[in-house]
Amino acid sequence: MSLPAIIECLIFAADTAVSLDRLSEMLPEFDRDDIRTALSGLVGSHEARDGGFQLVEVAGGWQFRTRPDFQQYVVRHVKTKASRFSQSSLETLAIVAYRQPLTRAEVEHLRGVDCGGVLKSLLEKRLIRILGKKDIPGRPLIYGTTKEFLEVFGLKDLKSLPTLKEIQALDDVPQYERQEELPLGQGEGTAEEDTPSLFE
Amino acid sequence: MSLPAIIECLIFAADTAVSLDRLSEMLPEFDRDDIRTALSGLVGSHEARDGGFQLVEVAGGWQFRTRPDFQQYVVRHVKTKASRFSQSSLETLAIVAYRQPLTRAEVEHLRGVDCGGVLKSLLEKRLIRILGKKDIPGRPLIYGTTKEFLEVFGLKDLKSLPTLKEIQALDDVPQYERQEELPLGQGEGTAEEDTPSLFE
Amino acid sequence: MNSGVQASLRNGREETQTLLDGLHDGYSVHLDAFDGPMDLLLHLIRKNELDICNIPIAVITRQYLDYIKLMKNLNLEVAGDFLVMAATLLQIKSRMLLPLDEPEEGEEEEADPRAELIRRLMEYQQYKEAGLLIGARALLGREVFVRTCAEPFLTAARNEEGPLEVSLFELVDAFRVLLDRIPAEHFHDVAAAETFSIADCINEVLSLLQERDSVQFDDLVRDDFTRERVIVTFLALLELCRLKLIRIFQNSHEGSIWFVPAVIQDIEDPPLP
Repeated sequence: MSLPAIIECLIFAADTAVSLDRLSEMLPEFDRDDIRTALSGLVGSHEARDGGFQLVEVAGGWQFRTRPDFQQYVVRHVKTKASRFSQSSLETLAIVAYRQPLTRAEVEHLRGVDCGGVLKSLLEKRLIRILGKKDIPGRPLIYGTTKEFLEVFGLKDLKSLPTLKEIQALDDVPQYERQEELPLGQGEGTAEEDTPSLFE
Repeated sequence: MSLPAIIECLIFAADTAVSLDRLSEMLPEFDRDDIRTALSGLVGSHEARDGGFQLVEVAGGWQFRTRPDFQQYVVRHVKTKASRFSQSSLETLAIVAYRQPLTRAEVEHLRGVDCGGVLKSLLEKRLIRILGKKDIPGRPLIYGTTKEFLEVFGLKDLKSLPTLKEIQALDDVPQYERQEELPLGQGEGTAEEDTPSLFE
Repeated sequence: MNSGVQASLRNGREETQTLLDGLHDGYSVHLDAFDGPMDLLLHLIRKNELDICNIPIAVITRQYLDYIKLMKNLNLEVAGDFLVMAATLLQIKSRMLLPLDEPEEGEEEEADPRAELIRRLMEYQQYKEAGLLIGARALLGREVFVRTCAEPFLTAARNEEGPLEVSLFELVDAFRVLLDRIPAEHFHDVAAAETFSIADCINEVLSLLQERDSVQFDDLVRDDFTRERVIVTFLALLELCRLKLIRIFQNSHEGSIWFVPAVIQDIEDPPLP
């Protein structure tokens, strides 16, 4: 029995992603480096197979998963989980993921809206978790993301989150177009004429 | 996407063995004979791979299974497998955590069921411990949580345990919700005159 | 065209147009789509193709307030968060109308009243886009699937030694569910509790077992039960057991407790009329 086959078997039998640590723990008779090498060999050979599923690195471990482009076939008999995430869930998740650990007040400051309901539903979905309490007056709860978050979104680890875009990319309209119209000085004056009437 | 890969994907994602009938039903765009051929090709190629799992024909269809001779490795999962809490353990643990120190009778009073078994298993898992005996007739044992309990939940101390109120606060609306008429109250009348015209 | 439209055209460009666009899309849907004031502001900035770093505050404020007004006119509930932002915008606007003071010591950087808002908007924009990117990934259980067929050998072996997997939230939530199930007042109004005899309860359990093959203990003890009723149910179950009418099962240590009718169990092959 070859080491790659043993590892393949272990990962296949597991119900969640299997980390290198766990593999070495389960295979004390093998060298950790050998396990690591065998792993990347396995990933490569499954990729080369070009079959219906592949070995992917996710949530700090390895797992066999179907290839996304086969979705149309799988859904013919596997019930898919409900809908995609709402914009507010995704925004909140992103904030928690990039800024963790952080408090509800910090999330709300960034989003400008109450986030209690969203946080609670993310807690219930086990996508975020309570990490403890912050050492500031009032000792508010602090939140972070979970392993399930990485699993659901197919992320290797938190470092593989998409890099935050720089702001200049806000829109692709060439600079000159807006420049002429809206220098603040003049714009201000004109606008003044009709805006205040709204609040008198 | 090749037919064998599609079939492989379907069998992999299914929760039971998949029969040829079921496959042709799910893949009406393919010929039944082609599906049959692809299937035996798949079985052969997985056998040739000589990996940790194979495609086997079991009662009622095809299924991916770990190879029987690897069983000694598969069972190693058990040792390191994370065990999930049952609802009753979780409830009992919660009661002990939030109401400690308390007696078994007090736990049972709250849960309305016998808790001897659950308490014993929590003791074995070293999540709770016996703090002593209560100075009342019968001198019942009193329970509290352990250091391991704090470790499992990643808590610094018992004070970091989130309270019920804090979880319920997630449903609360923020305070400023009340300032209903902030800028618009006065504007209402005048605004009527020019705003609607904007949309004609 | 009336004066209102002209006024706004004169001042800028096509804000009216953009507002109209929003309306023609079917406004209620469109308005609901704004995920808070920051989202609305970003939308306005994009629609007007403005430079986020140099927001013309008057234009944005007016359009923002128009939207809020529109929501009100459409009888949509305007969340407090939107009003807070309106106040912020108005405050910034009024501060920008004031002649620029001599830069005060210690806060030269903040001379622009818009600075804080712009910073927040820029940051929000980042997370919003990151959220969209994350949401566009192939999701487990939707686009990507794992093997759902559990390894038979592993499911059988439940392990007591391994690491524990449970979250703090689940712990608190378990406590909440428990307390919700038995409200405090029920401890005190035993006298007022309905008179429900053990016999009644036995009949109820038996009729339940005619409908289904098995009943879970938790199903029998309903949320609204008084403590007395729970005890009566329990005694009824004990009695049923003694009479060998039901059998009790527990699949796993600490698992749910199940009741099955003793008769069906004996016949082996369940399908009874």
